[in-house]
Amino acid sequence: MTVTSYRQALHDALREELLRDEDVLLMGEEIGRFEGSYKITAGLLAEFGAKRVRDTPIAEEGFTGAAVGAAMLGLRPVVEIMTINFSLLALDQIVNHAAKIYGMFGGQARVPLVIRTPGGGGQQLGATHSQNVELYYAFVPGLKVVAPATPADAKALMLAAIRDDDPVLVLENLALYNTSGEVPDDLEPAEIGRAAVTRTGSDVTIVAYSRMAVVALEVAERLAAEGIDAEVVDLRSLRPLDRDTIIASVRKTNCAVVLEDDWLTYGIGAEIAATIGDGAFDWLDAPVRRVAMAEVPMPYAKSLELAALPSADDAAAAIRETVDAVARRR
Amino acid sequence: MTVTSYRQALHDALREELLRDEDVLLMGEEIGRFEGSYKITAGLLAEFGAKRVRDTPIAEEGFTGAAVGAAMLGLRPVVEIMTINFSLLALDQIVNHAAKIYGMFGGQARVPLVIRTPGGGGQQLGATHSQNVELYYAFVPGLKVVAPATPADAKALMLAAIRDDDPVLVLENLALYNTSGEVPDDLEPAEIGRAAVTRTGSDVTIVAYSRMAVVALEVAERLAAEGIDAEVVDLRSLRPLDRDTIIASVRKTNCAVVLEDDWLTYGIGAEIAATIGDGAFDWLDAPVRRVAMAEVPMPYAKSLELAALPSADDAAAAIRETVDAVARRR
Amino acid sequence: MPRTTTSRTRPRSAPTAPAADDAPSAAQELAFYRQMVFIRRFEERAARAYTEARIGGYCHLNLGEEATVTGLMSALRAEDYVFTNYREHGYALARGIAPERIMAELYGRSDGVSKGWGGSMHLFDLEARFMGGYGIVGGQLPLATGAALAIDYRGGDEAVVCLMGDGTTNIGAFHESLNLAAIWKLPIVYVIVNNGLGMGTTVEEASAEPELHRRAAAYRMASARVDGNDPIAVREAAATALASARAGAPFLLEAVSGRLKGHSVVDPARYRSREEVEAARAADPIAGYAARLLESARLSEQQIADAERDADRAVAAAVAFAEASPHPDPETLFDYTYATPVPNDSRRRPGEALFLAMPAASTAASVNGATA
Amino acid sequence: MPRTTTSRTRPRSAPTAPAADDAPSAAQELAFYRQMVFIRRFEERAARAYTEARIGGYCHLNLGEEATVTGLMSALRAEDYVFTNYREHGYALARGIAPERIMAELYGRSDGVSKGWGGSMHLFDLEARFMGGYGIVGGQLPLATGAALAIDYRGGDEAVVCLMGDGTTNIGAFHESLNLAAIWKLPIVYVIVNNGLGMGTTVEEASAEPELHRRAAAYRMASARVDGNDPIAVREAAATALASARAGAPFLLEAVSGRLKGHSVVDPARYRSREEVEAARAADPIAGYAARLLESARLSEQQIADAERDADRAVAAAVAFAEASPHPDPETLFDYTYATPVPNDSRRRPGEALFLAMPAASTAASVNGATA
Ligand SMILES: Cc1ncc(C[n+]2csc(CCOP(=O)(O)OP(=O)(O)O)c2C)c(N)n1
Ligand SMILES: Cc1ncc(C[n+]2csc(CCOP(=O)(O)OP(=O)(O)O)c2C)c(N)n1
Ligand SMILES: [Mg+2]
Ligand SMILES: [Mg+2]
Repeated sequence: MTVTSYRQALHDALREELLRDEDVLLMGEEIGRFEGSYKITAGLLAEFGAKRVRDTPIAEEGFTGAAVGAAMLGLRPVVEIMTINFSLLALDQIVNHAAKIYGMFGGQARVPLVIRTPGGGGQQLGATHSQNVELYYAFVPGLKVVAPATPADAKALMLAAIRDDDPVLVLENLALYNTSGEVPDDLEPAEIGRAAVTRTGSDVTIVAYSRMAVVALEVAERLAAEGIDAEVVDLRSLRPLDRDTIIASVRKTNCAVVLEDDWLTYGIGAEIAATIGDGAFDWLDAPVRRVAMAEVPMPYAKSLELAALPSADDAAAAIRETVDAVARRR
Repeated sequence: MTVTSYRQALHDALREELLRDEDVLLMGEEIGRFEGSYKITAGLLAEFGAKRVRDTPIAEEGFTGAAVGAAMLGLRPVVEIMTINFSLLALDQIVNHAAKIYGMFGGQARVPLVIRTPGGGGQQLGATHSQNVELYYAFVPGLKVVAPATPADAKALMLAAIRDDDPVLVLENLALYNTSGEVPDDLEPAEIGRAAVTRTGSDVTIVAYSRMAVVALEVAERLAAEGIDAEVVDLRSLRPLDRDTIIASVRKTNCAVVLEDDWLTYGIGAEIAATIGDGAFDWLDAPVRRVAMAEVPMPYAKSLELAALPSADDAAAAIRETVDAVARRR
Repeated sequence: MPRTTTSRTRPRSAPTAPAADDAPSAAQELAFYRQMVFIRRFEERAARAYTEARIGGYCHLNLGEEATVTGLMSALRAEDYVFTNYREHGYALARGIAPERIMAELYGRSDGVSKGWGGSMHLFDLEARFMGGYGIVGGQLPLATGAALAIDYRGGDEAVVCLMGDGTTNIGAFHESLNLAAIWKLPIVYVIVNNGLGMGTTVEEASAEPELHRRAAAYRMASARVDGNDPIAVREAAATALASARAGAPFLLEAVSGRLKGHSVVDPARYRSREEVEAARAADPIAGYAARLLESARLSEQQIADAERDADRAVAAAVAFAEASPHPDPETLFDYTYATPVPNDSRRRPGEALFLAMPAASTAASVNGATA
Repeated sequence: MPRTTTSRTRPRSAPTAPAADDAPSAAQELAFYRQMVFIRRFEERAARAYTEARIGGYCHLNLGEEATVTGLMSALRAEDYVFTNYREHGYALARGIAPERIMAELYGRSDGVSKGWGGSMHLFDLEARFMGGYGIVGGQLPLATGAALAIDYRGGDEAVVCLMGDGTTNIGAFHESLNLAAIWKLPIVYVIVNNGLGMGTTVEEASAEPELHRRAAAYRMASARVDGNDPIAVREAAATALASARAGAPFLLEAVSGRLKGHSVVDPARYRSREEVEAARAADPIAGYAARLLESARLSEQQIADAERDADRAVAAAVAFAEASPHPDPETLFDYTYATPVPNDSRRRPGEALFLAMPAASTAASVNGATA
């Protein structure tokens, strides 16, 4: 076990895979000489050279698509898209091509591609640079989408993503890069498609992913002091979605709150709430609450940004109200 | 009242607005000399000239963005994107620009833009040409998204969209273009943001939009013969979403089935089901069923396409099972 | 995955296609002619099958482009890769894929090259290194560029040929791809099959530089324009372009021909004037080539008749095969979502419930049906 | 919306900016110098405020580009439109927007040009026809092209100036936009502010044609390259370009200058060699311009001192104004989602329930809070 930052864990996974497999290469804007906008790739150009750590022009559609094509010939490119906001420019190559090529040609061509990209608001980056649009990928059959919340998961899921023969989008998070946690030294790749119960509890299930899965644990600790024993489910994989783990938890706790950083209406939490309302219908003692971003383009001013983003306080209040609602109904 | 096709209703709305307001212009690929891939704009180039009915190169991002810019200066461009699949190439201009410009600059610039585009599978067009990705727009604050199911709504919502000062995406549907219905001669623009109860009933609520709202009515008629009295809610607007109308219906019928042509997980129906599970929690007597496309890239072969697409039979079966589930729980 | 090219030093593989300077022999000319006729007949038969509703979706034909198709494909080596758009039947045929399997794909049958999953727009065959027809205009350009990157990465000496229509030169992916190929010196030839039209929009209306090959200048890329109605000229130009690409200088080649029919089978092309249609017909590459060969006695009437008869027979056999091939089994619907099986993959059919109704036990039911 | 330009016949409006052939007067030269100094001081002060955490988000400065900014903006008429990227403080200042309101925007205050909603990357002022800084690389190009389309549609004789960085010429929107402008003959000048770098990537690494103005050839568009360190040369080149654009021939202008600091305030630019940094400093446009003017006695030491003092005072006033300006009220959070009010617009705060808890009646509660 070593205490490592989320940033370092990602870096370590990339470096280990570059060492392990010559078919792995990194591509993206400013990942080489600049060492990455968020420094995940620091030092890798110097160590592996420009063939394997490839700076690209500003051309998200072009270089992401080129990575898809290279993957079709058996390379294992890991593309960095600087933030998920810019991935919209590459959406056609990801959704209409990477996700479709295996099925559309009857299983002849595999696309062992990884797209790494951070989401996250809260940095005063304004409307176009603060979006959480993982939904756009989680919605699409043919893609796999993972969203690690901890350094250990960041590394284990990145290893799995690189070794997977399908296109995998790894959702990182600006606000998590500097967080730390224990990472086993001999960490194995994770299994994509599995959620994890990161805290067991009996009173309420909190479902979250990425940054909000960290907030969920904080809030659960805080509420424990008030006598509310929360279970936390960290989704880890948005596609496939591990419904069994969510439902098993809610059938035990009888109520649930979903925390998410994206917009509420049609957001990731909608599927979670719908899933719970269906699979735990006869167990549910209160409506599933969703704590999510206000439905506005993210404003720059701190006062407005704070008002728009879901906070730990918002989460705690929603959980208390849900536990109360259960009590009133029993 | 005149019986008109959905295609003709759209055409009539465009023509009337071109006549009414000199600031209205149409832009898109092949809308002029070719008269539109689906012939919505037939005859309009001849009548209004190339200045107002403007053929564009194949450059979805460029011409959609140009329409946004023209709208910022007060024109009212109506852009045709040939099918919603190709809109992914323009997503950055729609989501990062059209939707953000009003808010990001503190309300200084309006974007009175309309994007018309058909969704819909079932035409054996294969994985990249059969998607229903309205979710990508319905998710985004700053956009309005309407999805007419009938010729009258197609016309009334198109009129409203063109006169609205915000960017509005009008979701058309390949399978609806040849359907017909009554259109009042003096039709007024519809109010965007309102659902409609298109059939009243007491046993179950069917929620749907676009093509599936038509299927919903057919299925409701069929089930009426079996003694199941279904109420049908046609959403008409995906953003804003008229939750009140959905909830009022389900509080009356105590159960609901959602029909949608897109993929189930994270699809539009997830929000509908989550909304019902929340707002009608104490009224609901069975889980909300969702009838949706299988989660695969759409195959070309007819046998597979039929297996992947939700059918009226699927819908009828799900409704029957839901009504049964209510009976078992009562 | 094609892994025959993983050698990391540039192997000088034996050329399997004519080198750039080969003069065409009579046998080659005849073979070219026969191939052009065969593509013509195949496409005409496909059009018929479409109007008979045996083929669905969209169906775009190479009618009028047969010389370009034949000349281009003849310049490739077996180990080269081809990426193209949805107007690709001819390329697949010329690349040597069995016509039966192509026709079966158009019919959406399980013996089709893409097992019925792709249809007319999405032919694919790994063995032939035919890396796909693509339906999104411009979508194949980044992919092909990436394939060339993979070749370069591994030090192979294969090349990639990436086909596109004239209208495709106006889309962003064209610009981004050519720039990438040029800065990275990739072994790729981009070929603009200029048939004068997008759907109904002309090159002059759509492109501010209508001499499309000149757009290569924006990337300091070598380029050329060739008469797409002359298969020999096309082959030579392609050979030059390929040699350049293999030497690390990507190339933009424009082949100018015509489109004899509508954009797709359903398009009556009313937007074209009678003169335009006449002009296209007058430039018919097959008639023209036949006339030139006949004139210099390098082709006989008998050979023409033989070519037509053989083409008809082969096409008829392809249709018979396609008609006999089974429709894909709906049970296979979930077979091609993922290459690496993954837990919790959804295998729910449209009408199926996500969860079992009123489960008896309080443990979670398996919710996604069988997992992969 | 700016509706002063709705006249549908081309009005010959009086020029409000110097015509192309005006030789610069001493007064103009002094004004240029003073503006360049002012921009420099404003940017340096912004950097300080950023490191003091008074400004948040990303903050990109025009340090090293002051001559380009000044020369370009001086060539515009008041009714022309400007679209640019996130590196735009200088342009906004030179366009005449009050520095107070710009600094207040950087501070995220309610008196900012964008009411605190935009920040450094998203300055906007309708009166100045400053149509926005945009943070998505290339995003402004289609928008600016569309603005030019609107002008042309209405027969106005305004022009649009669309700024971009060198790195932006590699993205698809560049290609699509220039092609549209050229086929539609729109009144627009695209200006590449070539500071030699994307973030840390050089022009030569990113662009296969590093003489970026030459990319205009792909659209048969006129183009030129100008020394971006010489404000007079920039103004003249811009005037020529604008005249061309107004006459229906869009133009691509490249102004070559340098970047004195990192990509944004937080970037220490360690990837630059000492020599590169020295070279950029040696080419400092302000020092260079001052030296030239001093040499020919068109500028005095006193005038330099005055310029610096006045700039410092104006910047200090801007900071004072910004600091005094109120933070936007969280109550205004839902004020700018839509321009046309719409029923059922969500006005839910993050922690708020969608529905009232356990409503008493069986009628639907109002679910979205107050509707617009
Ligand atoms: C991104 C995108 N936009 C629009 C279309 C619709 N479309 C299909 S083919 C075509 C014309 C293409 O013209 P060209 O590139 O010249 O190829 P050709 O069909 O002439 O071979 C269009 C607009 C599409 N498939 N993809
Ligand atoms: C589409 C997109 N990709 C990447 C980025 C991140 N990014 C911001 S500025 C920049 C470099 C731009 O370089 P250039 O166009 O030369 O402008 P400069 O900053 O030098 O003025 C990059 C890559 C972005 N904002 N948008
Ligand atoms: Mg063409
Ligand atoms: Mg730059």
